[in-house]
Order: sequence, then structure tokens, then C-alpha cells
Amino acid sequence: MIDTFFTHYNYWVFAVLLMIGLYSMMAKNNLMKKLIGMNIFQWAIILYFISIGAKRGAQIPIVVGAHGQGENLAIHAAEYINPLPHVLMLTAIVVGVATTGISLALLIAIYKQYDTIEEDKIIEALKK
Amino acid sequence: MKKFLGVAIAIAALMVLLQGVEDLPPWGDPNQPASLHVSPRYIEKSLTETGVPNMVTAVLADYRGYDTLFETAVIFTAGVAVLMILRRSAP
Amino acid sequence: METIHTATPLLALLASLIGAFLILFTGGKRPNLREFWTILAAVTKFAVICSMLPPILQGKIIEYTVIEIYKGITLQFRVDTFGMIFALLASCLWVVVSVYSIGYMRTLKEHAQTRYFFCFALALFGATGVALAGNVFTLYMFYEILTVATFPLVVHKETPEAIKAGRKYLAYLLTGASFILFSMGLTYYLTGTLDFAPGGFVAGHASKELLSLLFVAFIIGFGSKAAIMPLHEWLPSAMIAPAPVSALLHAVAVVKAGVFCCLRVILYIFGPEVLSDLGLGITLAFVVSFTVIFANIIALTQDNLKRRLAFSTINNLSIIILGAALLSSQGIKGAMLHIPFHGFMKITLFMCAGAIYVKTRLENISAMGGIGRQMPITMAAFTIGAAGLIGIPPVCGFISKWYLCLGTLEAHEIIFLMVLLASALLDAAYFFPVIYGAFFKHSKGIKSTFDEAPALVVAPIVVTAIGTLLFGLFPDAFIHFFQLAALSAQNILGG
Amino acid sequence: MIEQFPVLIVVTPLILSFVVNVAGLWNRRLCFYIVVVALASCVVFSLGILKTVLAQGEPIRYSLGNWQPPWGIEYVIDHLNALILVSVAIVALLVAVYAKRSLEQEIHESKIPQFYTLFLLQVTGLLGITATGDLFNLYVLLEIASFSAYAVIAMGERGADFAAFRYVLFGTIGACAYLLGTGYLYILTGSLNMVDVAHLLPQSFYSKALLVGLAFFMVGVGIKMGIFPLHVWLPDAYTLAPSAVSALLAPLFTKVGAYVIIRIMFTVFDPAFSIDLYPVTDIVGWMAAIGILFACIMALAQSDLKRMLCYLIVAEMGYILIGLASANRLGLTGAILHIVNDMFMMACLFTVAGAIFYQTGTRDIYQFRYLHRTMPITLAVFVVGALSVIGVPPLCGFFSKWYLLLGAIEAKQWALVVVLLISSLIYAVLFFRVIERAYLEPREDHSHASQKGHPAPTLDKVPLSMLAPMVFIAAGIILLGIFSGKIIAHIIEFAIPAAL
Amino acid sequence: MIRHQEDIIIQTICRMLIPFMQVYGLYVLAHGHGSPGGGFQGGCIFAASFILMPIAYDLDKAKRRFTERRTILFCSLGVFIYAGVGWLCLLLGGNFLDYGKLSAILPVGPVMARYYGIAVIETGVQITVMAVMVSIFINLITSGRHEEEMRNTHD
Repeated sequence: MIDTFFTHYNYWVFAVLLMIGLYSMMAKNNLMKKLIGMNIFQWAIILYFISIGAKRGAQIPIVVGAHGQGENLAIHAAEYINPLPHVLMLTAIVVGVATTGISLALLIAIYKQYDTIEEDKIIEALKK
Repeated sequence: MKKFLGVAIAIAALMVLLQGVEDLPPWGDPNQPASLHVSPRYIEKSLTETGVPNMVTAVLADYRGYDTLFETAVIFTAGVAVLMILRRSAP
Repeated sequence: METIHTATPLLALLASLIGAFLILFTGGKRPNLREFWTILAAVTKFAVICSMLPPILQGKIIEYTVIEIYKGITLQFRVDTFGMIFALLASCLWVVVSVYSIGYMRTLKEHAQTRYFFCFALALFGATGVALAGNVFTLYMFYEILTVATFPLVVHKETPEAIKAGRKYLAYLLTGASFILFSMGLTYYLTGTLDFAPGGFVAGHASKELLSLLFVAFIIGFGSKAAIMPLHEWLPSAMIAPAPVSALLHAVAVVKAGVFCCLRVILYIFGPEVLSDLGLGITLAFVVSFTVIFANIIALTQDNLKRRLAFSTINNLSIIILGAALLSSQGIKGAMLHIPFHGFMKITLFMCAGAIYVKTRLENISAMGGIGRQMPITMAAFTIGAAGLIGIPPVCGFISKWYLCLGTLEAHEIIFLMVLLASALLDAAYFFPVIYGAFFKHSKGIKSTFDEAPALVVAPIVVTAIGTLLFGLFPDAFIHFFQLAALSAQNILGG
Repeated sequence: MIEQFPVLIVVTPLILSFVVNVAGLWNRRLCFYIVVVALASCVVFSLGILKTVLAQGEPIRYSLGNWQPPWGIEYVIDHLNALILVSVAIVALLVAVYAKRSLEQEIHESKIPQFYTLFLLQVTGLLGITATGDLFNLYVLLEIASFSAYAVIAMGERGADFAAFRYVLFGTIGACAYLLGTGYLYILTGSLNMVDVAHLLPQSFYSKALLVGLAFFMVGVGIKMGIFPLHVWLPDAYTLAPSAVSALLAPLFTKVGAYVIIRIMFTVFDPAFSIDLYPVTDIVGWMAAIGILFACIMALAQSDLKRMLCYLIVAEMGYILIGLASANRLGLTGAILHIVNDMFMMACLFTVAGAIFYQTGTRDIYQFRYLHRTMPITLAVFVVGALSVIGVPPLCGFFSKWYLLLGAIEAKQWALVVVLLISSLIYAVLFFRVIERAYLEPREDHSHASQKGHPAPTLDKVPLSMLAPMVFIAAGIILLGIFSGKIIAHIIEFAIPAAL
Repeated sequence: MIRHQEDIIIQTICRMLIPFMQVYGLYVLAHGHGSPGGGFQGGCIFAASFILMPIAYDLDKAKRRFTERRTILFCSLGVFIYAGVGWLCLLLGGNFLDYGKLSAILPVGPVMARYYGIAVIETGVQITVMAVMVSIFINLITSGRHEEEMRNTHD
């Protein structure tokens, strides 16, 4: 496991980030902190995908100076990094933003109802 | 208690995750399957097939345009959802 | 033997199903119309089933496949001689009981009569389905319908005890049902088919141990309905139900269905050869003969008439299973005969108990002294029925018991002969006090002048009582129970 | 035109959802009719699709934007999807009709347009999940379905918003786990198309990464469908949601999740991997067994009808997993059949719970006394649903249970057999508890008890637009039971992977 | 809740900034084909310009430019454009979202038809993203009670 660390460190980073997010979602009592943990969780995955796309010695996936009439220049796959993960992650980012928006709205609604965003207090309030 | 549980689960999951790591291709490897199977066509053909130099845009809006449609729908959903959760009309 | 493909069995079922829904939609607003539907459905059903009798007697088989569920599993009706016996019994007695229950319910101004008649018809639907089922799957389907449809009848009074009895009923029967489900699945897995065959179809499909397990599971499942001890507990407590329901439970549909299924298992799934190889027949015989004796001993201690009759039922059911478990042709014949005959006798007794209740609200034997003078017709019928159960000729009970005794001799199991005779003695021991008290005792509250229950209640009693006598004199009268039983015994041992 | 149905069935409700949203600005009453039109057309499309699939006998493959897979996204619709599509569409339509009146009671009328918009988006998501053959596309649609679920659940009674928030947290973990699983498959094969992935996977069957990926898939979908240890969010969310919402979500969302698990276990990872190579199915089986018993006992402890049903869902999910765990034709037949049956049974029970709440304002089963006098039809429907769940033939619940049992026996998983039987007994207790309370009136003396204080017998005061769907669903339960043989012979037989 | 405070510097800066932001948003959209950018990015920038308004001035000023009806309308409109293009391809006999078929109504070949099709749908995306961002923002800051907020900002 350790020997592959230097060639695979991107996975380590993403895994650690993921777990930080998971931990704060499980252990934190403050809903806002849970929400932040949720974001970390999502972004860890986005990092993972982006790191899939990376290619050593390749450039960003935009053909330079070939606007419109690119039929006649040769493009080699090795020269450009893999665009697919970027596309997927654009979607994932948007989804993340949407999730954040919805959960913020819910937080506001919760706060207006219970005057707190501490989980245990809310549960107490719901008990009675 | 909750914290210990959280730590425990997180550590366990981390272990599980790292188990798989050495089977994954190293970082930036040009010959990983992800870079060899589908994406080359995007890179090489997108300009000739869609006339868009920006491959990300090409893939986003054309090859996988259907995803993007629903991605936009997700945004739309979020907007409606927030409106529905929060909006209180005038008393 | 040739097979006729016709939808007649389906018609027989639809008669009661459609009847049930007509009753439901007619509702309590127009009671006369509602009960007209009941009678109509009953009569139609009986007619349809009788129409199937002649071909059956010629040894043919009427078959109708509704739909194929899965490979080897069909929703199929197959009318053979044995099924015919039960079908005839159920449908014939339904006519009687529905007349009786109209009288009973109206005199007592019972509540929720629509529900009562609806469930009654539904229960008959289930019972007939059980009788005509061509394979275990269909059998199980209608068995479950019967179970569920009877529940509202058991709890009909809606008193706390009634509800408790209902819970007990469901607990026992649904547990049994899950045993059946399991063994059915196992059977299908082992043999790949579920169709009944005279003489059984599981032979050689599995190891001895597995087959024994299968048999035990089956018997536990159906035995819960046939009230084999120690699974009998629900039956006496279900006595809380109105008299016609008890009559239905005991004489017509429910427990008879249980016994019927047990016989199906013994004779048509496993078959004599397999069972005698496994030595399970004798084991079962011992188990049930314990029930035979013990139920009667308990019956002696009961003062509530209906409870006493209930234990007598338990005893007779076990006698039937005992006869089948002997695996001898005479025994099987006797068992199959005892199903309808006991039905007739027991329904007479229960309707008598109901009549007494309708008239005097009495349930305990000790309080019934002199009832014979007030209600002579009823008590005469009661005497006939009791005599039949004891086995005194010329009442029909004698016939079936006679063949059962022959069966024990044929199987060279003298001990079971002893059991039968002992149970007959015990029968006498708990029936004669009732009759004696009824005619020669006095207890207050009983008029000594003639004052019978309403005609609608008495007439059915008379009919069944005469029926018992007739079957005793001519066991093969009208609907040929005797011949049917003989034929099926011959199929099983011959085929 | 018929070859365009696979996309139309998903896009029609999507587009009409925008229309609903705008139409709500001018005329709120219009929204409902637009929704009904959309869903009705969905039913038509789904039936057309089923017909085509049955006719040509092999999967429909529809490549979107005319890009050949694996480069473009494609819809692959085989017998399995087609069946699920049809049932989802039908149930959604019925529930939509049902929803109209119960919403007017439970949701502020200014929110009705938004609600219907989200309703349509929900259905879009579910149908899309069922139809798509692309792993990532499935993720996006899953998110659409989840978002609309979050919002509409938050509209429920007190505490619903908190439940919804917890649902958001869990749901996001689930979606992310699914996304991660997709990522693992993508990095190992370089493709996102299910069929393509299925072809490429065997070369990396022995890598641990793949196993991790499968684990993530399982956790992700498991959370969405509320499998036992991951079901924590489910009871609160579905109980506190408006009754129309739980009547839509409870039957459909969880079942579609079950469908996704079947897809992943038997299409993406082929059975050789999930059964022979690793003991995936055994683990699933044990989870299912524990889950069923746990859920049954929890359900026994509830006095709130809806909450009881919620735990029932968890148990039903366990049933489906049992079918997967037995990993043979019979078991899988049972599982698939149970997905369809359970949609109808849960729809039936939840709509009934909603109707009772609509008329009496309570869901506490201890308050159901004399109910059979005031709402006979509703209770009749309830009895049908209950008996079907208990497994009384000839209702549909029995048949799926029967195949599950056969499958478990054939797989020699005796523990599962026992669990199946015991659980159905507990079901009986659960439901007869309710039926007893609703139908029987404890009385001292049996004869013509005093009618004082009892409401006079009447028909239900529930509006027809709520009654009719319930009755239809009940009829569906009966028909499904009677024709289950045909369904299996013509559809499910082909839906099961040939490897089994 | 937003206090209504007069701050000449911020207001002036914003008045100068907002038009440029909007132009830049349009640029990002239009140039998404040849350089990083596209509907989402452009939409966010565009929305930011509207979000500046309630920050610098007060809510009702923003709401006057961007009423709720209009927000909802735009939310739907954007996605509708996107899906509508898909439908158009469908009607022109292609598969859903098969822009190539648009060449039937556009004066260009299938390849450039795809090019323009992408441009159209990106516009749709931009409209939706902008509208949704604004509406989410306004709903969050006022926690859904626009009218009261506006009343507060008046006095």
C-alpha cells in the first residue's frame, strides 16, 4: 500500500478528503457543519475524477487557433488530456451547487422553526 | 461517543478505499484505460464532427448533451425546490 | 381412465363467489333479497356439483385448467371420486345450513348479517375449491381463502372472548399455512410437479429423511386445521361463534377441509407404499389415536354443550385420519365414508344445540333437564345424531365405523380396533347423559309444554336427521357416497 | 414515431414540467390537467415500448444525439426495463389523480404549481433511471429524482423539514457513493456505457479496486432504496411527508432503486462475478434476513399507520434482496415480480393511509374504531392490500413470495426460507391488528348491541378523485395476482440474465 | 434581512461594474466554443451582476428589474429552449438532440449545424442558470418573504 504512495498520491488525497467529509457529516452536531462536510465529500469525488483525466505531458483539451475550419489539422490523443472527466465533473459541480442551495434553504426553514441548528436541540424540540 | 463512532467508521472506510488503490493506474499515466478507450475519439474527432475546438464543450453539449439537458434540469429543480421550501406569500 | 375437459368445476365455484358479491351489494337494506341470493347460490352450486356425479361414477375424471402459473404449476381443478365426496357434502349441507342460519339470525336479530352471509358464501367458495383442486397449489390457494373468510365468522359476536378466539384461530391456522407453503415449495423443488395422483407421486424423489420431514411438515400444516392434538386448541374456543357457524366449521367446511387435505397428503401425495416404507403410517396412527381417546376424555368433563360437541368433533376427525393412516382398503373406505356421514350427524347435533339456544338461551347441559319435553323434535333429532356418532345401527355412523374396524383388522393392528371401540364407549358415556337429562330430568326455566324453535330452524334439523337415518339404511342412496368411497379406495390401492 | 418512444417517455414529463411551472403563474387549476396529460402519455409510451420489446424479442437500443455508444448516451430497454417502466408510469398516473384533493388539504395552494412541477420531475427521474443504459446519466437522473423528493418531503407536517435535511445528507452520501462506483468502473474500463462496461469488465475481475467499486454501488443505491442498515432516514422522511408524496415516493423510488441494484449486479457485473467469484449474494442475503426481521419488529412497535408501512417498505426491500441472494432463476423471477407487485401494494396501502388521514385526520391505529361504518370502500381496499402483503392467494403478493420461497429452497438457503415464513406471520399480526380495530366493535352482549354513540353507516366522504385510483390499484393487485403466470411467461422469463 | 443603507462608493462602483459584468457573461457564453467557458460559467457571472444589485442598493430595486414572475419564466424558458432544440431535431426526423438534422433549417452543413445547435442550447443553459441563481439568492437572503423585506427596506 505504502510503496505505491508516490505514484498514487492523488487517490490518497481524495480518500482522506472523503473521509474528512464523512466524519464531519456523522460526528458534528451542528447542521451547518454537516453541510460543509457534505460539500467536502462531494468535492473529494470531483477531485478524484479530475485526477483521472490527467495525462503526463498533455495540454488542456482545446485545439488552439482552429476556430471553425479544423477539418484539416491532425490531432493526436496523446497531446490533449482526457476531456470526459471534466465534462462529468461540470455536471457533478452543478449538482453539488444545487444540493447546497436546497440544503441551505432547508437550514433556513429549520432555523426559523426551531431557532437553532444544533441537531440534539432540534430532536429534543421534536420530542415534545 | 458519536465522535468515536464517526472516527471508527471513517478509518474503516478509508482502509477499504486504500485497499483498491494499488490496482488503480498511477497518476497522469497516459496509458490508463480511461485515456485509451473512449476519450481518444472525443479528442481527435470532435473538431471535425462538431466544429467546436473546445472538446469539453463539444462533449458536454453534443456527445453527452443529454446529460447536460438533465444537468440544467437539476438546476431548474433546485430553483423550484428552494422556491417551494422557503417562499411564503404575503400575509 | 378417461378425462373430460369442461368448465363445470369453475361454474360450481363461481356460483358461490358471485352469490357472495350479490349478497354484499344487496346489503342490509333488503334482507329478503339478500337471503334469496344465499339460497339461490347454494341450490345452484349443489345442482352443478350433482351434474358432475354420473361421469365420475363411471370412473371418469373432470378436469379444467384455468391458467398456468409456472412450469408444472397450474391453477387446475380435477374432480375425482374423493374430491366429489367432499364437494357433495359441502354443497349439500350448505343448502341446509343457509336455511337454518336465516332462521337463526333472524330470530336472534343478529348484527352485521350481510357480512355474515357474505363470508359464509366465501367460505363455501373456498371449501369447494379445496374439494375440486387438482394440485397442491390450487388446494393451498383455496385453503387460505377459506381460512381468511372464516375469521369474520369466528369473531362475529365481537365480544372480547370472540376476538380472542379469532386471534387464536388465525395464529394456529396461519402458522399451519406457512408450514404448508414450505412443504409445498419443497415438494415442487424435489419432484417438479404438484399434481395429485392416486397412490402418491413423491416416491423415489428424495431420501427417506427428507421425505419424512416433508410428511411431518405437511401433517403439521393441515393438522392445525384438522385439530389434531396438540394443535386443537383453537377449535373449542371458536365455539363462541353462532351455532350455524359452528355447524359450518365442524360439519361442513373448515375442519373437514383440514381432514380432507390430510387424506390428500396421505393418499394422493405420498401414497400407501411410500408411507409403509417409511413406517410413517403407523406412527401417524398412534399420534391420532392418542387424540381419539384424549379428546373424548376431555369431552366428558365439558358442561357447555357446544364445547362437548367440539371435542367430539376432534375425536371424529382423528378417527378419520386414523382410518386413512392404516393404509388398508377397508380403512380408507371407512375414512372416506366417515367424512360425509360425520358431517351429517354433527351438523344435526350442532343445529340442535343452536335451536335450544335460540329458544331458551341455554348453553350448559346441566341446565337443560327436561328440554326434551319442550322441544321433542329437536331432541329426537339430537338422539339420532348422537346414536350415529356412537355407532349404533341403523344410523349411518355405524356403517363408516364398521368399515374402519374392518380396516384395523385388515391391517392386523388390533390395538387400533381397541382404540375405536374405546372411543365409541366414551361417545356413549358423554352423549347419554345429555339425552337422559333431556327426557327424564327437570330443571327450572324449562316449560313442560310443547314449544319448539321457529320452523326455519327446526326444518333443517329434521332433514339432516332423516338424512342420517337414510344413509344408515341405504349408504349408497341418492348421491352414492358409498360407491365413491369404494372407487377411490380402489384407485389408490390399485393405481 | 414509435421508435422515438424510449426518449419521449422521459422527455415529455420533463418539458411539461416547465410548462406546468409557467402555467402556474396564470392559472393554478390548469396544472393538474397538464400533469395528468403528461403522465397519461407516459403510460401510452410505456405500453408502446413494452409492445415493441415483446414483438422484437431483443432490447431496444436508442442512441441519443445519434452518437453511437459508447461515445454517446444510449437507452437500452429490455424486458426488465419495459416492465418496470409500465408499472412506474401506471402507478404514477394513478397517484397523480389521487394527489389532487389530498394536496388541497395539506399544502398551501400557492405552492401547488411548484409541487406539480416537482412531481413531474420526480417521475421524469424515475422513468429515466429505468430507461437509461449509461451509468453517469443514471446518476444525473437519480439526483433529479432525489432533489424533487427532498423538496416535496419538506412540505410535510411538523419536523418534515428536519427529516428532509437528514434525507439530503444521506441521499448525497448515496449519490456520491454511486458516482464513486461509476468512477471506479470508468477508471478500470474507460467507458460509461453499461453494456460496454459489461464487456470490458472481465479482464479486471480480480482487481480489488473493482470490488471496492461494487461496494460503493451497493452502498449508494442501498441508501437510496433504504436497505436495512442504511434505512435510517426512510421512516421519518416518508412518514412526515404529505400523504400524496409518500404515496408517490414509497412505492416508486425504493423499487426503482431495487431495479438499479439488479441492473448493476447482473448486467454490469455479470453473475459470474457477483455469485461465483465473490460471495456478494451471500452477504446480501444475510443483510436481507436481518433487515426483514428488524423491520418487522420495528413495525410491530408502531402505532402510526404510515410509520408502520414505512418499516414495511424496509422489509419488502429485504424480500427483493432475498430473491437476489438466492441467485437462481426462480429467486430472481420472484424478485422482479415482487418489485412490480410491491409498487402496487405499497401504493395501495399508502393511498389508503392518506385517505383515512384525509377524512378522520388521524393515522393512529388505536383511533380506527367504527371506521368500517364511515369509510367502507377505503377499508375494503386496505384489506385487499393487506392480504396481498401477507401473501394470501390469489392476490399478487402471494405469488412473488412463492417464487422467492422456491428460489431460496433451490439455493438451499434455509435461513432465508425461515425468515420468509416467519416474516409473513408477523405481517399477519401487523395487519390483522389494524383490521380488527377498524372492523370489530367490542360489545358486551352479542345480540343487537345498542347503536348509541356509533356513527351511522355511510359511504366514504373521501372525494371520488381519491377513491377511484385506490380502487383501481386494488383491482391491479388482484389482476397482477391472477395473471402473474402470463407476466412471468412472457416478460420476466426473458428479463433474467441467461447466465443464470 | 438587508438594511437599506446609502453608500455612495459601493453604489457608484456597482453602477459602473454591473454592465461590464453582464457583457463579460455574454462573452464567456459566446466564446465557450473556442476557450474555457459556456452556459454555466456565463450564467453564473450574469447572475452575479444581478446579485450585486440588492447588495449595493436594496431589494425592491432589484426586484423591480427582476420580478418573481420573470424569474420563474426565465427558469423554465432556458431549459425549454434546450429541450425544444431536442424536440426540433426529433421533428426533423433525427434522434433526440441530433443537432446535425438542424442543417435542414439552417443554411449550413450538418457539422456547423451542430456548432450552432450547441450555441443555442448553451444560451438556454445560461438563461436558466442565471435565473435560478438569482431566485435562489433572493429567496435565501429574504428567507422567502420578499414582500415583508421590501416593506422593511421602504421605511
